[in-house]
Amino acid sequence: MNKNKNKWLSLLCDYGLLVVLILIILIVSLLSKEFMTVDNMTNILRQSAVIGIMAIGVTVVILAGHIDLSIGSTVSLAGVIVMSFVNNYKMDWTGMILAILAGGLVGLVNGLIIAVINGRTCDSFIITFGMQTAVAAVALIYSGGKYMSGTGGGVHSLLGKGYLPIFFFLFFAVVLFLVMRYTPFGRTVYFMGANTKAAKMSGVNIKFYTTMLFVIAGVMASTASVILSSRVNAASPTSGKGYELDAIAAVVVGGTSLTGGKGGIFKTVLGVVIIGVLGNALNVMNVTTYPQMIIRGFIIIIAVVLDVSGNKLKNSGVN
Amino acid sequence: GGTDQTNSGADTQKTDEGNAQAQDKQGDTEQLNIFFATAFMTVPYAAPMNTAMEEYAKENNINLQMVDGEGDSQKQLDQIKNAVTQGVDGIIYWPADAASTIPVVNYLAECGVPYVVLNSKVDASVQDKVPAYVGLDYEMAGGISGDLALDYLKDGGNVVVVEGVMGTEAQIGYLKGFEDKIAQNDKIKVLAKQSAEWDTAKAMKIMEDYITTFGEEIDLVYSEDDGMYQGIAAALSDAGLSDKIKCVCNGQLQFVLDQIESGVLLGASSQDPSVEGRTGIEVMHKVIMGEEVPEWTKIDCRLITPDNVNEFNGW
Amino acid sequence: MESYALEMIDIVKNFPGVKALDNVTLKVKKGEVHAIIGENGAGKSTLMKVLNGVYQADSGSIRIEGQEVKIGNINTAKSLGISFVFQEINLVPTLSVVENFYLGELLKNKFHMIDWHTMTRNVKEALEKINFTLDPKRRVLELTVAEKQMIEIARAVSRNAKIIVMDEPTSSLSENEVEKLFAIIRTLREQGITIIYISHKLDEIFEICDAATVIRDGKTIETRRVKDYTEDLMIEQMVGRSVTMEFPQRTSKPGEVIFSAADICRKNKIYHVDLELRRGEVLGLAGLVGAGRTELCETIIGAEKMEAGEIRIFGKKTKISNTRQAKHNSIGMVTEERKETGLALDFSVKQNIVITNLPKVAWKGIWLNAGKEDRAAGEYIEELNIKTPGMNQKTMFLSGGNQQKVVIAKWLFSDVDILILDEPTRGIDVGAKFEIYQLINKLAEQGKAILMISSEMNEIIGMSDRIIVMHNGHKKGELEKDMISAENVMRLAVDTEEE
Amino acid sequence: MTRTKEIRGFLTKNMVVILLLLMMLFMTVMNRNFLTLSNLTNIFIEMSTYGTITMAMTIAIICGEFDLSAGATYALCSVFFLKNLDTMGIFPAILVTVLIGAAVGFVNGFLVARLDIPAFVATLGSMTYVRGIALFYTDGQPVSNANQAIYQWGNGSFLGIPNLVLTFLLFVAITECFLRFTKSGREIYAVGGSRKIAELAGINAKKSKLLIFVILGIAAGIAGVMISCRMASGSAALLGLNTSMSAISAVVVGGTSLSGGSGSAVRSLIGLLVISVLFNALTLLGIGAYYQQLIRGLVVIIIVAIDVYMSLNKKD
Ligand SMILES: Nc1ncnc2c1ncn2[C@@H]1O[C@H](COP(=O)(O)OP(=O)(O)OP(=O)(O)O)[C@@H](O)[C@H]1O
Ligand SMILES: Nc1ncnc2c1ncn2[C@@H]1O[C@H](COP(=O)(O)OP(=O)(O)OP(=O)(O)O)[C@@H](O)[C@H]1O
Ligand SMILES: [Mg+2]
Ligand SMILES: [Mg+2]
Repeated sequence: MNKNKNKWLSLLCDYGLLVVLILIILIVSLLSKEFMTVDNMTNILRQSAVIGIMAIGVTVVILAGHIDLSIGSTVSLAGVIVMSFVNNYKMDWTGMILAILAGGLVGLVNGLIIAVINGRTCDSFIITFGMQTAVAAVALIYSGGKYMSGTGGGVHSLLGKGYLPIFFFLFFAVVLFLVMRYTPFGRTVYFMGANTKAAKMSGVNIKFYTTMLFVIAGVMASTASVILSSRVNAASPTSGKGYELDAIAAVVVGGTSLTGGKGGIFKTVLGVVIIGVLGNALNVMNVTTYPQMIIRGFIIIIAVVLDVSGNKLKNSGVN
Repeated sequence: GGTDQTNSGADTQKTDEGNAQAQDKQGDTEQLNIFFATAFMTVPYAAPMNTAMEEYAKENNINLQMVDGEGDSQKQLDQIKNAVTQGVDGIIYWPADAASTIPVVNYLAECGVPYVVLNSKVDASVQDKVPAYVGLDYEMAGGISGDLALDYLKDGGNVVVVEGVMGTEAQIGYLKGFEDKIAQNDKIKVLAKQSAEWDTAKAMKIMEDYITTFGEEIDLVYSEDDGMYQGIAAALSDAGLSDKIKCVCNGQLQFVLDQIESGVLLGASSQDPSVEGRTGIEVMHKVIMGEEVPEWTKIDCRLITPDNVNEFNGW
Repeated sequence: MESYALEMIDIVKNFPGVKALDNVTLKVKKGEVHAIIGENGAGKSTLMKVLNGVYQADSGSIRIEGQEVKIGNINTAKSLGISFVFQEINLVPTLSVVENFYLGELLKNKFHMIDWHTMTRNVKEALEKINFTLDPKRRVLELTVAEKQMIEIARAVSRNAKIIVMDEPTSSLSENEVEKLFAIIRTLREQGITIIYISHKLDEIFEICDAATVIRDGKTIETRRVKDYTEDLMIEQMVGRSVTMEFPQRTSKPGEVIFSAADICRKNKIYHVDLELRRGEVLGLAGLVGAGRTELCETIIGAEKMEAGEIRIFGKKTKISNTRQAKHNSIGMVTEERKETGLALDFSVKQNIVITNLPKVAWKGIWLNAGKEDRAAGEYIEELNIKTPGMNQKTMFLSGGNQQKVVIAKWLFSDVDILILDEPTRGIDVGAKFEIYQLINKLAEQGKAILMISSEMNEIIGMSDRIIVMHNGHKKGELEKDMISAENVMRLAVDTEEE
Repeated sequence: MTRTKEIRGFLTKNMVVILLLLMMLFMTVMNRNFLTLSNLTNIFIEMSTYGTITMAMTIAIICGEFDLSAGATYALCSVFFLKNLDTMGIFPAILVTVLIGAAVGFVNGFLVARLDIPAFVATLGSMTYVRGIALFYTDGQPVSNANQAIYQWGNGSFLGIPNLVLTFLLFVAITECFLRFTKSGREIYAVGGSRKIAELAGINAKKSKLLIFVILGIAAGIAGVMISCRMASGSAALLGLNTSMSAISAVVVGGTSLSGGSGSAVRSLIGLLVISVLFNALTLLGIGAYYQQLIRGLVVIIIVAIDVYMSLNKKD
């Protein structure tokens, strides 16, 4: 009996968010008939794809206990790179590859700095903040500060169309989910997050792993940027401003702990969808901008309060 | 007031004579120092503006220094104070928001360095201290778009609005001008207004959600600027509604011109950042040279239609 | 009727799934040194945490000098005149010695501001009183473990407490400092102060304690005067069975040299150390605390930067610049602080065991296989006799000894040939110790080469085939089997001449 | 041997101060306008508002926490003050404004201290909702107030020192004394150094955590009043967008680690000066905005990287 109760409790704590999501969807469907349509559901997923791809990338970093604040600027930089190639030279592939590589490079620099100075997890916060400023500047310098509209027509302009953003989001989510859950690499990242020193003494090459994690986050961010610029058919050197906080908010709402070692890609996908559904629901119900901000702020807090107290309950309840 | 003068991209040459005079006056050796305190240097709109200013400065042997106020009015005040300390000949001031201009204008009036306000007006309480303002009449621009809407929706219809950052002079003016016009036809109804904060991606999301909520009930979208229109256009074309739901907007981004030309976009009110920048520094130059300038030099704003689209330079 | 300084009667404390204390009764007479002994996880620390208000007992009562008291938090305990030296070091690393001394009860002057002057003076005096010199303004993070432990002791003593609880105070002290501690304890006893002394080192109990209470599985077994105890009886009561031989015999003979290090240097820490390690042998690394043994081993496995030196493994010159390379070259190290550097406490026993060699439980080395993981973990849990409710239990809920076994299991699983064990039995009860000794022998017999650091003289003498003694980062000498004796080791360890 | 070691130790310990002096020396040589009273005063005036928040942030970082919502609170307090100044009267308005700041801080503190929510998340959430409230309250419009009394105070000076700078310096002094000489201050160090150990020593860590967030809220409130007095206006949309991160970087550049347990108000003041002098210098040297931003980012990275590298690897 007691054992059963514990099992339910632990299930509820693990999937409580799913329940919350379903509840939100039910309530909003009752309030608005436009909400619960296939079109709108795909609409939500499509809107969430960009932040979603960034969020799953940064989840990997967060699982290891670090954080990456530079991904927003990476979006800006990759956006202007791909757009400049698409527009000026009609070289979609080159542009996309270079943009994604640029994201990887930003991640590499982040990772190398943190690895070389043996940065603790709190140091990544300020180092990547410095990177955020610097990379945003690079995007401005590269683009001359200019807005770039796409002329369309090439491969690049197709990526953001139809179901493709959703496909990319789910594809990367599934791949990273499998990597994090079923490969030695993923397990090692979790171990690093749970106890970095122990991981080091167990023969994990911390410097290598740290670098790799930031590269993953950077590549995911620039990939998101390629899709974003295709979707809106434009890029500006400030287009990713503030996106890092949206992505991180999605990660924590999903229930991945910022201290590392706990959480996962699936949770992040849930977090992304919850935030997406909420934003859409508020728009569909015609709630104006400022009340929306207030509600969004509280949602982040409430989700994490529920998650943290759920975990406490679980930890005291597990045998 | 009555001294308004209009300046447009087409006729910038006519002031070249004035420039020549100014150069004579200052001689070849002495360089003028002009300081440009921008509200936001990193927004895309600022880039062509800066370029145009720099070009003018080069042509006229002016040393132009530009700083980024990052939207922080206090920072702007300090930057301007620093500039005065350095001893510049003139200051071009693009205020972050109207209300915060009071101490800046007070300070500028006191220290005696000639200055010009650019792009956004100052607070009404200090308006009379400002010697020269260069900027668009946003209300008029909104009105131009409003006229277009009025024309398109003769039989009435539903409008949705995508707004810029709330509280900025542009947002207030663009909205008022537009709403005043469409109020003339009481069969036109505004279904919803949301702010996308001048951001393309946000505008796209809002448009998608409008489509979800209202679907083909929408007859017309009003986008307060051209960058946001880009996102709206993407959303409409994704939904296959480009033909059914039409748009009007303000601004002359190259994309907007292309869309007008191809008939997707009904039309737009023009706003050229290069002209704005060039006019700004030109007026500043005149003020330094002691020439008469109007209180408000209005930046040319006309309706762009498929017929006249070739007259405009996109940015 | 005798007067008791402290009575804890029928204390019960349940943790979810664990009955940590099951009607424990402890009666301590005034002015005596009272030992509490028991296996790892017996509940000693938990009992003391109930006394100090960190945990609330589920039932039972506490009396101090006959008065029934309720201890809701640590401040109540303090005001009742009880002070503690905890099992773990409890000093804030970023703060100075002075501040740590007065942590939570800083002195204020008449302006209600912190009185740094008086505090510094007092701390100096308190340290002098226990014959320990140290600049009280130094930050704790610059100090060695032993220095920190001495500060904790000085702090507890200086509080004018009626009862002082010491939970394994000597686990990181050298003989010299242990002597100092014992001198202090004797003085305190003369002053009528009651001391509760928890230790796994039975010889210390016989040397310093008047009475002892044995706890097993959260229950009180017996309290006796120490003079009425024999070591065997104590051990029997602790483990619930009789343990006869302290150091099990090894049958194998050392084979060929598989690891050699020459001229190892690390900046300001290690100077020109040579060592050789043979297949099937246990090489002891002895020295006082802070002699640089841990540092040497960390340098060998690439966790710290090696300045100069050459390492040969199986005769081949090998460069090791990080711990991954060490593992790939068949070297593993069981670290001395299992909670800090050995385990991810949030991970399950299973996950901790397989972490060193994930490809081994993965399909083609890239896809983790749950079945293989379970089998591997199950095997080691059984082989090492790890007491856990299941392989999916989080390691944070295991007792110290069992945690240690998990760390060893982890390295056995990685199939390394060269195993460094840093204080493998620190803070572990006799029963578990014996099992670990047997395990070490088994590994040696399987042909592994073992380098064992230990600060316990008996252990290092009893287990080693050869002993290297270090002092201040230098290798002071090497003792072959026939030369091994406590005197020889001690002589080299304390030797301060030349260098 | 020990001599060089000592020198090295001195250099690493005072890296930022030396950097500051070098920068000032360089600028004095390069630009005649740098070392003028008015320029230096300007540097201090600009620093004074977000510097006040930086002092509170120092306390928070010593305690091992930080606050992303300070900028939003700053904006909320500014617009509230300006809107209610006329109806409430100056001093009641100041009091209520600071209380609002404290209330926001209290909510943050409650989330972090009582509910164990990581500060990053709690303050990320409040950053969003507090700005939402500020925007909602003003309908997004900038607010101005023509009250001459506050305007004169905000732009006036006492003995040649601007009132805002005096207020700020007072705040620095109070922070330093609080941290050094009061029990609550020392407890904050202990909790930041190790929460568990501090609690074992009978320190109420939850109280400390709550306190630091309330202090942060109060500081944001005071800064909001200060900026309102200086600018006679405020904007819920634009004010304090970068304030929190600027404050955190100033503290870290001053040499205080985000891991908590050490740091001081004076160090943060030096950090603030380094950043402000750098900004000032870049502008005086006529470096373009984009490159300025690049340099700023790189400087934060380099200073922090060196600092961390030295402190984590200085064992020898
Ligand atoms: N917070 C806790 N939650 C769950 N179980 C706990 C907790 N603290 C201790 N235990 C369990 O209670 C039992 C007693 O632990 P305790 O630390 O008191 O042992 P000990 O006698 O001090 O052992 P050692 O000699 O290893 O220090 C152990 O089984 C331990 O796993
Ligand atoms: N003479 C000394 N004076 C002060 N500190 C020293 C001295 N010798 C070594 N230390 C320091 O003591 C610490 C402990 O060194 P190390 O861990 O290598 O010693 P150990 O022999 O392994 O002892 P332990 O029994 O603690 O494991 C190191 O930080 C080292 O720098
Ligand atoms: Mg214990
Ligand atoms: Mg050691």
